[in-house]
Amino acid sequence: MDLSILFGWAFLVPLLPALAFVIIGIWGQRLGRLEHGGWIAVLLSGAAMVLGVLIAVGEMLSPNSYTDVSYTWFHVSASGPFANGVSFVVGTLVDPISALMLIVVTVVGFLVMLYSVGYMHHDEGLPRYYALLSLFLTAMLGVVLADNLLEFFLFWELVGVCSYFLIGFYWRKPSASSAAKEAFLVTRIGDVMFLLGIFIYFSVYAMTGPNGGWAANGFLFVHGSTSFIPIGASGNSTLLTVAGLMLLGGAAGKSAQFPLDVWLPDAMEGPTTVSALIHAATMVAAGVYLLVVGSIFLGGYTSIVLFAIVAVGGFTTFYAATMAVVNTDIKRVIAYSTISQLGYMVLAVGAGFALVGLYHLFTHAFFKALLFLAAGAIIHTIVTQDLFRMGGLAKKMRYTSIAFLIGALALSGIPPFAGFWSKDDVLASVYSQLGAHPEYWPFFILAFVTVFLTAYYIFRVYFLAFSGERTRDASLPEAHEVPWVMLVPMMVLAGFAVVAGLFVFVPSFGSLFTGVPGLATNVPPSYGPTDLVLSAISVTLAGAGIVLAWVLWGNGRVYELPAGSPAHSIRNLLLARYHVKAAYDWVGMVGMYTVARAADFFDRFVIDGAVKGFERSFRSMSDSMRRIQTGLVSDYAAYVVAGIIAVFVLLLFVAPYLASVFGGG
Amino acid sequence: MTTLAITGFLALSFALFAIAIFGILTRRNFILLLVSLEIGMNAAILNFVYFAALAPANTGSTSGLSGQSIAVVLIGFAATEIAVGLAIVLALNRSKGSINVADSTTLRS
Amino acid sequence: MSPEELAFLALALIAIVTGTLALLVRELIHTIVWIGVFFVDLAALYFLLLAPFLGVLQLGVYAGAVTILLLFGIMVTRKRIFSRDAATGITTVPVALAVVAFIFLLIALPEFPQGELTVRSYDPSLLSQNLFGPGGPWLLLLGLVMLSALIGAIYLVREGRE
Amino acid sequence: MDFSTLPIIPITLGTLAVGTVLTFASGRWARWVALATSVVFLLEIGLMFLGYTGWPGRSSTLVPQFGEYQSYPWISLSWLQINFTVGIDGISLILILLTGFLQIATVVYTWNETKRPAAWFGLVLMTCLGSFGVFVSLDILLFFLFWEAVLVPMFFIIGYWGGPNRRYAALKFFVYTHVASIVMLIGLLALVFYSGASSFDFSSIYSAARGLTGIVPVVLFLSLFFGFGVKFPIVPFHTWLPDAHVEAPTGGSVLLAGLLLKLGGYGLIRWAVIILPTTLTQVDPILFFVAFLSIVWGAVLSLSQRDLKRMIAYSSINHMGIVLLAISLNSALGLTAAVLLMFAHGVVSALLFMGAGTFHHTYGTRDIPSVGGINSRTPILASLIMIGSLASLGLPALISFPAEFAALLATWDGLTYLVLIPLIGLVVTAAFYIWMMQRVLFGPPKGIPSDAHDVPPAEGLGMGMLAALAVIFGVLPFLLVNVITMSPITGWHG
Repeated sequence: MDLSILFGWAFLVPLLPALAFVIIGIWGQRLGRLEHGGWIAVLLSGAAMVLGVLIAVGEMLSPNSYTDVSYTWFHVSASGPFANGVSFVVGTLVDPISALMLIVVTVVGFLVMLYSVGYMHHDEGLPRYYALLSLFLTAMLGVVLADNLLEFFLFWELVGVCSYFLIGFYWRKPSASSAAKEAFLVTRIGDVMFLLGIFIYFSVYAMTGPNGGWAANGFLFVHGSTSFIPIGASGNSTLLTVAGLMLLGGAAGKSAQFPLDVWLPDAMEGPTTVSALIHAATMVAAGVYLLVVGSIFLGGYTSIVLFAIVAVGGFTTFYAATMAVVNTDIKRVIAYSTISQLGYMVLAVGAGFALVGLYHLFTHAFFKALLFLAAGAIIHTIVTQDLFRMGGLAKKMRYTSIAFLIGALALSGIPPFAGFWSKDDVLASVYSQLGAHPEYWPFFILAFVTVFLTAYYIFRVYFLAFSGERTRDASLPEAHEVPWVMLVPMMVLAGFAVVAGLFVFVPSFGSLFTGVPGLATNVPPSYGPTDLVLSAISVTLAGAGIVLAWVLWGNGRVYELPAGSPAHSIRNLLLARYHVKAAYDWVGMVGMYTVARAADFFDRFVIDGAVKGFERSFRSMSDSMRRIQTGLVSDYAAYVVAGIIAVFVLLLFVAPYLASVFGGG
Repeated sequence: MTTLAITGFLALSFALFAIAIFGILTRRNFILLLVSLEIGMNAAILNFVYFAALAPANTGSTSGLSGQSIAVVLIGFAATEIAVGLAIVLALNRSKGSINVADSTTLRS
Repeated sequence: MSPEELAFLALALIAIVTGTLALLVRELIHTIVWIGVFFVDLAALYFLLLAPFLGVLQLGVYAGAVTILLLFGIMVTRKRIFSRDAATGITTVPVALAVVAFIFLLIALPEFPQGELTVRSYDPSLLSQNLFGPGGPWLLLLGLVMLSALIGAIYLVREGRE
Repeated sequence: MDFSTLPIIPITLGTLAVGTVLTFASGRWARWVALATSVVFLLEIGLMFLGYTGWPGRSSTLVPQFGEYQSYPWISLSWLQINFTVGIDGISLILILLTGFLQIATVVYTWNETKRPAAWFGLVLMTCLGSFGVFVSLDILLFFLFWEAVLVPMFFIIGYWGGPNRRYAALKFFVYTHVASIVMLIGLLALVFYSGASSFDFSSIYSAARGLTGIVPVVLFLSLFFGFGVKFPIVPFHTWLPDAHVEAPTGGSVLLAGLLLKLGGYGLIRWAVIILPTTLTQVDPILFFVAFLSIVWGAVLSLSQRDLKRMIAYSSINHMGIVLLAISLNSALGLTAAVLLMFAHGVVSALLFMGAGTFHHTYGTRDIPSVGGINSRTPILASLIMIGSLASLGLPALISFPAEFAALLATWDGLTYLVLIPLIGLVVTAAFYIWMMQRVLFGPPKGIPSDAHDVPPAEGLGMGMLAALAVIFGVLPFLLVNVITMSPITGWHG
């Protein structure tokens, strides 16, 4: 069966959810019998999933194939430096990594959509929800399939806006609209850096056309061939360094890396399903995917950029995990864990193993979506997110507790769950670079310590929520198992969380990773003696974390810090998120606004004041001129005579004098 | 045939014109202003007649007639001017009770 | 010095003196007397310039009509015919301006043609032809202006107007 | 039928003028006459597109590189020839299209105007007539006549239908733009006489101005820049704009932001940049500085405004700063982006001002902090304001995105790292729009009067048209770009 015939139809994958967006957007309220469009969204995202998976399978069956279909969006004709004009193109590029991402996005997207039908059942504004969720999926699929940086950026922005609306879905809540604003603005900072990066890459790589002008298709990643641009081809490493840093900035914004990470925990204001999608398959994955794409198609990164990526990723991993340790909100803990795990992916890209980062993204998508959906199931039944009011849920929500447990094990990196394979691969990849780059050591250690923290905080959540005999807060509604539309997606995801890490050992699937030329690859993980030792240590650390969590929180226990302990201040610092958010608020709301007010003052009273002063001086001048208007006829006659005499003087004396001075006549 | 000095005629009209200016600038009585205006008009008319006579003899019999024609028209204008001026005098006298221009310094009453 | 030149000098002197006197005398009725003499004097100058038609016109319109009109003006605005004009207002600046204007005009004198002038006479019938003729409808224009002035004057003096 | 033989531009000028006069005269039927005129105008614009000789395969032998070129002798003096010359190229065609769209949108939006409707619709049509004339005139005298003809209706629109402080605003608007016009006129006339052009025609000036050297073209360019720049408006000659917008009625703001600001951009391109391209490269540091100043100043000041209209007005300064920047880059990409951005800004700012107007008479105030959560009462209005804001901050799939992207790419090409200034401007732009949306559209309902109804049908239709345009041209920008690049931009810069 030759599935590669589908590659030319890849544009349908994003178009199917887009169709759902249009249908639901226009006829939403009339689709009451279809759960206000929910089933249409499920149907069309399911179709997209089938097509996406088929395309991915086709890519596996014909390894190392790059199929690009592109159309000119608009073209500016040639002149000056634009020897060929500039073409702004849109198109689809089916290649190994986009095939992989297609699986992640369509599968998780479809499952979340299905889950939503149950989860969102009681909410208002369902047409808006499904329309936006479909558009969100479209945008992410557009990012995945983009064959050039412009299109990438276009859909990237669309992802940002969709997330803005979905995070602010409960827009009546001030906190929700504030969180949406924060998400948009913080990622916008990254977007702008990304934009600058695009320009630099464009001018570096597109200057290959005839006459040294820009190539007409300068934005394309590849065009008509699979040739990649090797780093240094342009010989312009300073520009490339800046460009790489800008790309990192863009990725940090979308993937919530330090210091642009503040928006993600607050993004929990949206529905849990949206969080699942954002954290697993869409928004945050886009940033890592950008870094991967950059290392493949944009000639890789210079060493400065690589170190910056390692530093950002390694630090974020630890930084976010510490904040997860103390938080009492179930969704926030999972959100911090997302930031932390994204740090791992970024770390791998920085270490030079972009595909390992992608591998972790792949496995993480499933177990993180699973964790969110399970958390959503809890919130759905007992309507609270506070861990200290939960407890004993395992008895009442058996399947949910199992699903959450699988997700937690995968996240902690316990073999054979998915997270173990990819996370260990990340650590091994970084470790393999330590010899050449000793400056990576601190970040490697941070990442390693995080393994312990991860296992501890996620099992803290698990024990607080599920273990014990009863719910701590008796006033909560009675917990019960969730309906099948919610359980089925969880079960499917749980299955993936168990086995997704093993997929890479299947040769045809593995070809998605090995089919990318010119990149160091460590996928699937090769288990040499060193790697085994590393794995043993990390599994031990994870196990220690689980044990600690059990000791402190297991079986209905609640651990109280001893009074007067210095740990209190650390805990408060962590709960205050290292005051980074406060600093952002201060800079944004106080600093910028004060500057703006000062500028407004300047504008009103200095610039406009000068205008008004002008006006006033003219008025006083005219007031003084007015006094010669006596109304006496003789005076006017005198002015006329004086004027005539003045003209005589000019003609008879001044003009001849000027003519004699300046010559001519 | 009469022959006369050109400069003298010009000097005469200039002198009359200067007298007219003096009158316009110094008199406050409206009738005196009209008188001054007439003196100035006459100075101008005199110039027209004079320059009509100045036209060279050999350029045909009517070449100087334009000056005299204009003089005729100007005399008519002068008469008109006096008529309107008199009307203004009457109007002023009625509204202000005086024909002293110093008493009427606004266009509206 | 020819008789014509002598006549001119005498007439010019009379014009200047009467013009000045007309503006300087205190009695308004004397002004009318002097200005009448002035107009007659100018008519004589026109005769001297061999423009008898204009001279007659001057006598009729100026010495006759204008003088009478001015007299009317005095009569309807004054209770007594013989009354003095109180406001003379001879101040330095207007006089200086008039003098400066005169000086400038004198300065311009050398710019004009010099020498003697041979005065020609024209047939008055030619003049009347010219008034309607190729130079343009002068009289028509004059008539229009006079008509509009007439309407304006009637408007100004009509009864009941504020 | 070959439409290229039709003297479509004089015909259009004639129908617009007749329509304007009829509108003034038609009393209570004025809005119908105005609507009919707008529809006819749009049809004629369609004919212009059909007959445009610049399309590929249709060889344009008309001088100099203009489609629809007509020239009739107007004033012939021995030393000067003034013609009634009109013509269009891609740049003017796009802006004429904008004029047509904004005209019909404004007429529809203000359908229920009750304060002297005949005069209102007549003035609206007159503004559009003047703008159209500016866009087609290729003769200095004709250009200036139309240029001034726009001021008069706008003066009355602000001064009669405006807010409480309308007299001051109208006078300020008039004085500012008029002073600028005088400087511009002097510059244009000096251009003719210094270059020794044989007529006031664009083509003769264009070819004669090549010979200018030394300080003269620099002074000429700067005077033209000042003259057109006040219309932009450039900082620090911008303070008329917020006052005018705040006091102007909604329809007036729409035309002011949508059309009048474009006149400045168009004039700068047509009469300064194309005619004196080499001079532009001499003085461009000044232009860049002014453009950057306008971008930053407009964005920062928008952030601090409490009045919705004032905020949009300052964001106009920001956007027109980007237009100025793109024009000053003197490249084909920059010019194309500038024209596209002018079109985009025309549509988007008009939409936003309409939204602000509806907001004002629904909620009785334009004060941002005192109203909140309007999405719960008036979701359609909220959505339209949202579309406008998102388009204005450069969201993909809406019209500003391709224009801003191209403009910034051109900036990178010309100025490299200085592109950071407009990029930071983009962040601030996003900040004030998103902040406004958070405060006004979302959150719990606040300050909502009990009788607040959602958008009236006429206003909704007017805004809906513009929103649809923003989406259509945002998804399919090549519809516009192909027309713009059809004009001999490259020929002028080759």
